[in-house]
Amino acid sequence: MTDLLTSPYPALLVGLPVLLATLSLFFRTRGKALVGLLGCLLTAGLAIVAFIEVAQHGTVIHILGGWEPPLGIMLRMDSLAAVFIGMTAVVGVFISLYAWQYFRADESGPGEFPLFWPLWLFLWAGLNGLFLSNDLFNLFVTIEVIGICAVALAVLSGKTTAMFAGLRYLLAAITGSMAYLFGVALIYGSTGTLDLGLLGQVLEPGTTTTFALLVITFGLMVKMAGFPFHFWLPPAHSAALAPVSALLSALVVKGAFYILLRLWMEVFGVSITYAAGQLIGLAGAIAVIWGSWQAFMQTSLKLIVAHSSVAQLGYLLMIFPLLILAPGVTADSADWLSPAWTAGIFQVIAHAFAKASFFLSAGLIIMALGHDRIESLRDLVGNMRITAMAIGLAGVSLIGLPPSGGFMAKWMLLKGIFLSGQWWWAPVVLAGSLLTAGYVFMLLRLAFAPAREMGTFKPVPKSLEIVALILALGSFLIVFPADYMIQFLESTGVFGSGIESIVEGGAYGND
Amino acid sequence: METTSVLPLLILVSSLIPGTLILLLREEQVALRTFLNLSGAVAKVGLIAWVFVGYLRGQEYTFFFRLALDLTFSLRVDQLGLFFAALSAVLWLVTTLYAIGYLEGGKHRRRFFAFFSLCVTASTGIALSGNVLTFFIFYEFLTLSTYPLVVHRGTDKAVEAGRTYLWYTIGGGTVLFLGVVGLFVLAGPIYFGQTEIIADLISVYPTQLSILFFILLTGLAVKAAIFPLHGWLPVSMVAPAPVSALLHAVAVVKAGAFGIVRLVYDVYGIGVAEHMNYLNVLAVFAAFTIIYGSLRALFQDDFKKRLAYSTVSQLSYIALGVAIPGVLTSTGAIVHLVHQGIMKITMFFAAGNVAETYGYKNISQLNGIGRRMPFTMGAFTIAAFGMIGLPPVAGFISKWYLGLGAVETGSYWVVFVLLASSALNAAYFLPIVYRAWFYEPEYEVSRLRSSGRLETQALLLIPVVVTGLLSLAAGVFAAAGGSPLSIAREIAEKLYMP
Amino acid sequence: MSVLIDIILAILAIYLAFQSLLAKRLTQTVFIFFAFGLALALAWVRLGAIDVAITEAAIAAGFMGVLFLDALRDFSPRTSNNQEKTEAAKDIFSKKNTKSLLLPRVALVLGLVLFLLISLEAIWNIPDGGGLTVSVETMLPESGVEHPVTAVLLNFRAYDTWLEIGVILLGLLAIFATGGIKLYLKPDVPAQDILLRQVILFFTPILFLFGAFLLYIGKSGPGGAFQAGVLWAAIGILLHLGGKPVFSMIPRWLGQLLLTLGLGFFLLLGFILMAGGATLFEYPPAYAGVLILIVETLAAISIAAALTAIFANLNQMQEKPNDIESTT
Amino acid sequence: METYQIYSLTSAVLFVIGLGGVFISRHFIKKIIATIIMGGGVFLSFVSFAERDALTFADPVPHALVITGIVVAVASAAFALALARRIYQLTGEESFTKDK
Repeated sequence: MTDLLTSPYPALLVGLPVLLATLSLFFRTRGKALVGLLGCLLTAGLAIVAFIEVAQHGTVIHILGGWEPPLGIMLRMDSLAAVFIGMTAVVGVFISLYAWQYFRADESGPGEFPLFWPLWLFLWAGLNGLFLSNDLFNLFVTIEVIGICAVALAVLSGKTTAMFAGLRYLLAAITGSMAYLFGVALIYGSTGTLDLGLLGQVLEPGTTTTFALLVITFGLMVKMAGFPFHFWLPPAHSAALAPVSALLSALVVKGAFYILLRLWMEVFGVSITYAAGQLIGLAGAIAVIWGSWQAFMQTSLKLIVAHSSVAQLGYLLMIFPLLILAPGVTADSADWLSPAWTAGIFQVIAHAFAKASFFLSAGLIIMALGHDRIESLRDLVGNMRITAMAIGLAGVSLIGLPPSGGFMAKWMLLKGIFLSGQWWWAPVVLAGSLLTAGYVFMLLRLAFAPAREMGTFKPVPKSLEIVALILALGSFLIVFPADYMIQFLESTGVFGSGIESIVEGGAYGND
Repeated sequence: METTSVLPLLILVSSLIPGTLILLLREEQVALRTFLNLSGAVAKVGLIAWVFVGYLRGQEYTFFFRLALDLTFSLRVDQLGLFFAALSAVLWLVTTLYAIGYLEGGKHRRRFFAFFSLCVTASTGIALSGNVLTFFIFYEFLTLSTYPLVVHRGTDKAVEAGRTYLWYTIGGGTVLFLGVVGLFVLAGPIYFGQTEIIADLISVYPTQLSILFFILLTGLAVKAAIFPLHGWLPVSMVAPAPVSALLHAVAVVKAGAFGIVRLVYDVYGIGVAEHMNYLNVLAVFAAFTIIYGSLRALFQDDFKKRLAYSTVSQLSYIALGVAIPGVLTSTGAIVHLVHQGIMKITMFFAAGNVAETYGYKNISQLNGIGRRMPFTMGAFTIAAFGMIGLPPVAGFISKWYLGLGAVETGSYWVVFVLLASSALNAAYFLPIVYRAWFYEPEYEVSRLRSSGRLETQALLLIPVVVTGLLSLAAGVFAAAGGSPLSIAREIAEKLYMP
Repeated sequence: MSVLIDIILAILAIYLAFQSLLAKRLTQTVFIFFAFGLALALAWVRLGAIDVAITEAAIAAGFMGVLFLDALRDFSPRTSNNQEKTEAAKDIFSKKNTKSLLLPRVALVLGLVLFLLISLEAIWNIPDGGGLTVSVETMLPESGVEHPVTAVLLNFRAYDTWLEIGVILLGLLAIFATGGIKLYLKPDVPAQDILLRQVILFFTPILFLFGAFLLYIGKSGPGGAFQAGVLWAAIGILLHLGGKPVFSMIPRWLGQLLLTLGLGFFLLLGFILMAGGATLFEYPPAYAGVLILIVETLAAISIAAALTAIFANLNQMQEKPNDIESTT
Repeated sequence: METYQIYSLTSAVLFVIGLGGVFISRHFIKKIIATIIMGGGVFLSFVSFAERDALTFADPVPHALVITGIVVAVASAAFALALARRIYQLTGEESFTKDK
């Protein structure tokens, strides 16, 4: 453990945004925004530097307080964490730029929300902390930080619907984190350690472990809005301010997924069975179909996009059954693990870009129209060319048409599905794509249709449109560094690992 | 001699860049837009001619680009691809001229021409694809870039047609996706022409590969409008005439037919396809579609709809030719890719001219139109004779080879299908011709668009005459070197060389 | 005998938990919840967790109880009315949809029971992990403090504690985010109630001293920043109730400073030590005791300030009940 | 049966009561209280294991974790309460209605 390089970056990645957030509290409205934006740029810059550090030296660690685990807490930045942190930085910086301009827009803008900045910086710190954390309890604290920030941001708009949605979200988040913590308590009680690395070595299969896995998975599923615990997501994401919706759907839900992936693959391998993987995959599959169908049925743009998040997160869950091998299969012989992991990572990143772009575009449409009912999108192409383009591109990535990042994810997912022989997931992937195409083209169809009445669109700042377009393009551009990224991910960390099932798995309690 | 060359990429870029740039222009910048459009179209034809000459000298052009991981983007020039690319490029040039005339003063022309260029990019991309993945990418790209063209008019009917179009093509694309991934998993990244890969694997995974063949075929059959997946084609005739002309004579439908040709000849190989009895299934569906399309066409009064059903029918000649193994049938199928294209585009141009000049959209209104628009209807008549299979127009050549091939392989029922289809073709095209030339005009109408002495605008007239003459020339000079037939024959012979 | 006490206490806690959720009136709910907190605090004492007991009593039962009590002013006046209304509504509702509502409920309860059984089984069979007692014992001399809990909180796992101080500040920010709050109220007229003023006058120094004592004793025994912070927050809350809202009486910058001091200093200290080559929150053993005491003091001040502000903000929420139209 | 077992079993019961309460209770305040009860259960299990692992003193790590946990839980509960009161202030609603 100590042969890994110690680096100050992990600590700075959490500390700096908190420091800047605290600093911004001392300023008034405009000052807050300025400090906030500068803080975002600084944090993103730091994240990139840290990414390069990991790229050069492999996993870096930071032993907080100098106390080695299990007594102390260690931050670990391996390639998986680095990729997530990098994604947060890139997407985050664009959303920050958008927010800066969006809140300043005088006429049709939503007004200034100075609190956005400290909360977003805290959220960023929480996300970085979560990706870096290597300690079960510390993960709990970070998800609480994220949860409170996320809900606070979600209710920032002050709308009544946002309040209701926010409270629902908060209650779900608290319930989820309490369930998670219950699992942590049991794990600590049965092993006496909280460090993920050590736990992976000492955890023994048994009822307690299985139950802990169950509650932890339950808690995290609630947090990441996995089916059937997705109920809180659409109202919360759709009622928030545009930059906030983008943050919530692009980044926040990925945090819980990240922990789930880490814990399943690194810690709980001993008590995970093939059936557990199938079950979680089933939840994902239902989410894909159900979420897409719900999105298809909505009549307001933001609700469509929010429901689509439920579906897109479902794809993430669908990689789990591929990562858990059938009894008798060894990880070395399973050539579908790498495609499945690649699918997961690309789905996360492509969705982050595409969904952020989608929500930011929706924000612009609200700015232009005053509402987001889709029947008013008529002649969007004529009035807001760039926004329409952004929606089109982001939609194409969500559907998974080539050569987008979403295509890469679906390609790899299908490849993994075929290679593993679990062909029954394939129709779900395709049906999801079709349904996604259904709602994306429903929007585009309206966008191309001629307007019934003229002049309903108020002008919006072009710079905002361009930010949305850049993010949409980003969901395509991420395909190009894929080689490098996968190589990087394979160099350190859990990427590409699989769980070999014990032949006699736990009889019950597998989620 | 195989070297990497950017020429194939340049062929794509020659329409991609104008398309993208036009999208960024303002609506008013007509001159610049037209310049971009035409220079792109001319450049494309020039580049293809250049590559063609090089290819004849034995130069091979390939372009590789590793997109990411195991996804390789590959362009490769082979005879078949070049054949199709040349068709697309030439007809694009002609249609661009036509569209400039046709849409004069219309709305959203920027968007139209931009997507028009993108669509041709996709079409040439399909032609020059070196592997299955690249083909798939362009296949989906084609769907996306044609959608705005289909809904271009923006009317409810157009939007509705666009919806139908999308459901069919996206559905087909999704099915194709499944097949492409499946093929990739079983056989790796297949480059066109590497039929030995499947030939080796077929004994290992007979069931899986068979299922995949039909999955892939289904995905392609949507765009090729093979019954029962043809529903989108007649509906999307609401698009403006140049769109119908280019897209539904060349780009979209031919992409599907071309895909089937590739699938059978260059992925699975005729040997495997024949051995596993895939072709019989294809033949049955194709034959049925030929008859079905013709029968439906018979009862359409809407000029373009009749043409559309005729397309459904004619396209399946290609599929039928592919489905009957033999040098002659293959020649017929491949040459029909081109022949059908130039003949059908002539007919759509003619229909567009009539509608644009006099506002006639139905066949029953066409009494005596030939006297007022002799050139247009003359070209139409040539094309119609070709469709029916009268010598010496191009269509005769295709049918002749198909028929000969069928006799040679003993598939006499195919001859019967061809004859029946020809009779039906005659039954629905001849009345138009007859009506146009021999009926008395019932009443005088004023022209919608007048342009002096010519029967209609020059930009509308020239393309139709050119393509009409081309369809005649392709038949008359079929025996000459460099004619579509001789090239097709060469391709077909290579296919059956041991 | 002692087992009996434990069993009674456990049953009491379960009973109170149940009752607080089942109580008909909201006031009952809140008071029973308060009692539940005290029962839990007793349980902590029985389990030898004095620090936890103080925290539970002070924050979870005490502070949270005060917040709930304060909230009752909002909800309770209408509760009777409202409850009747909702009862009535529920009746209609239940007559119509009894079946459709019953089934999921039964399923939910059955699921919970099953869940409970599994969890009991899981807990019963829990392997003895041994905990970290031994490691803490070995490392305690190097931590700079004598009390093991304080050592864990402020040295071994200082990172968690730092984040937690952040969470309190964040809670306050989040409450601001709900809107409808004016940050700085004008000082009110001092409360007319003589008794209240006397109580405040009497308690302020006592609370302050007791808090300081807890803070200092945290080094060697149960106590520390959180407990002290809550006691000091009690001063702020009392002053607020007495018509002297602290944050309106001090300059804006001072309020902000008080709120952020704990988090900021904790981090800055960490950064300074990092600049000297250590890792974050790594204290040189020689100075660890002093540094921890400073950090704790500042943290206690910030916690007190944040809790006071949370209370003050929640407290004035119902004071503008009629801006419904203006904010929607 | 040892002391810690009594409490650790109690903790599961409290957790389940809280969990059920979050779903079944209607009033916002009850839902919030239910989450705190859930938390109480979780913390109780931590501390009971600490008692089990006691040597010269009880395992201080769970104690520290629980103190942190309580504070975090209270912060979120206070926020939830603020939201509930705000909703009441804006709409007069005290519980989630079907369509909101």
